[in-house]
Amino acid sequence: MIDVMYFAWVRERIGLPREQIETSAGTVAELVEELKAREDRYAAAFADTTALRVALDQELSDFSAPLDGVREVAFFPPMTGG
Amino acid sequence: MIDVMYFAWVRERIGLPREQIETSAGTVAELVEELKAREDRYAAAFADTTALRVALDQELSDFSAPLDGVREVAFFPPMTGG
Amino acid sequence: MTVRVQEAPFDLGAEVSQFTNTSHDVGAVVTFTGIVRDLTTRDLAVMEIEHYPGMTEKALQKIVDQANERWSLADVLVIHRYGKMAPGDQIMMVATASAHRQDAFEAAQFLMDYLKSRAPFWKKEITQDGETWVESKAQDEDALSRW
Amino acid sequence: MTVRVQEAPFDLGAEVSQFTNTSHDVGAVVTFTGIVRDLTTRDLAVMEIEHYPGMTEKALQKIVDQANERWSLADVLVIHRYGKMAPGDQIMMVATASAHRQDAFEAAQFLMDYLKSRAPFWKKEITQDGETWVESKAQDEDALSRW
Repeated sequence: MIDVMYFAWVRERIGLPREQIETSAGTVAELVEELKAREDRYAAAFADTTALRVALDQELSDFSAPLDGVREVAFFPPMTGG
Repeated sequence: MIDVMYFAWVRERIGLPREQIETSAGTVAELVEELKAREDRYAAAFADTTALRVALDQELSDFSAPLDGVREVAFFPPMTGG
Repeated sequence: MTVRVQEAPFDLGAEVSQFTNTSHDVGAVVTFTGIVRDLTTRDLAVMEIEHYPGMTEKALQKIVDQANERWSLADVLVIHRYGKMAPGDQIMMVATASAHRQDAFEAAQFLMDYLKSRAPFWKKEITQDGETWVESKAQDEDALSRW
Repeated sequence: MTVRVQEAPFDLGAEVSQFTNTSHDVGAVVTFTGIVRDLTTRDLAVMEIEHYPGMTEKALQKIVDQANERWSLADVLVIHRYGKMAPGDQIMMVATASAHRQDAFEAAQFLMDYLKSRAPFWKKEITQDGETWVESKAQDEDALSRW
């Protein structure tokens, strides 16, 4: 089980802020493919992953990163703080 | 008649903050020579003019500048504001 | 060195005076304050800021640690708000204290450049016409390359 | 655009909040505050600042005008004190307000660089051992060449 979190318009498109997912995906990209196959709202949110960022256990990472030992994955658009 | 002002250690060496001087000096440098010839305290204050700055009518200027029409000359060390 | 993520407003003057009271050999303090812009061409009613609790604090602390490694700083303060704000409201501030001005200025700019693109905050503008997520700017990402 | 030369202390927070209240389209405010350093290696009792009334205001206004020509600024504030100050006291401040942070940061640095070498202030340090006029630094003059 892995905690998956969504922020900003990713959260709005998917319609929930976090969920627990049972997955055998080896990488972030594989997890994204699994999610996209689930429902249209996931496919819409992940349509263009170049517009997205991913954090693994609260550290910025990238879509090719392995998920071994990761407990929390978060997807969100580029950050706009400051 | 011209107003001559002294600031910081120039003022302290000469011993007064301002005075009115009757001069026929054509430039700042000539005025400085006149002042140095007056008394030791002026000679001490103006010993090294590269360590000094001059303002004519409250605008930074230089020692070769003419004094035509100038009403106020000020001598002081390099500024240390901020 | 302090990082705070909060919903409540902050008082710049009070923050800075507390900040400098506890530091020694401080000759220079630089602050940056980010404010919700009042763009008269649109009717911005509310700016809403979302963040990623947990990651936000870690990301800000990491940026502060990097600034401390690169510049000689007596103290650093970062406060970033989340939630709803109105035009003119203060969104965030950084303050840097150092012996000499160059360290304080450069560190404050570094903190802002990194905070813009590396701290997990997202801004949404809510106007009479609807809601829009603020898009990141390529120039904000480019700004990182100078450090 | 405000320039003030005064003996009295100032309140950074109050100055900045008044400042941003009267400006429009402000997204960024940068402040610099200069503080009398508390150098523990010497017993600095008093810092005394002398200035050239009349020229000071003109010189500061000229620097502010130059900043306004070079950057897009919603507002600029410069306050510089004279007279006697103790370690930890605030000597001076500049504040710049702009739509975007780069203008505010660069203009504040420009103002400080020019103010250091072009505004007629002189600092004297008074310690138990006597009085010393602070010498200008070659690096302060050199800082002007980047603008």
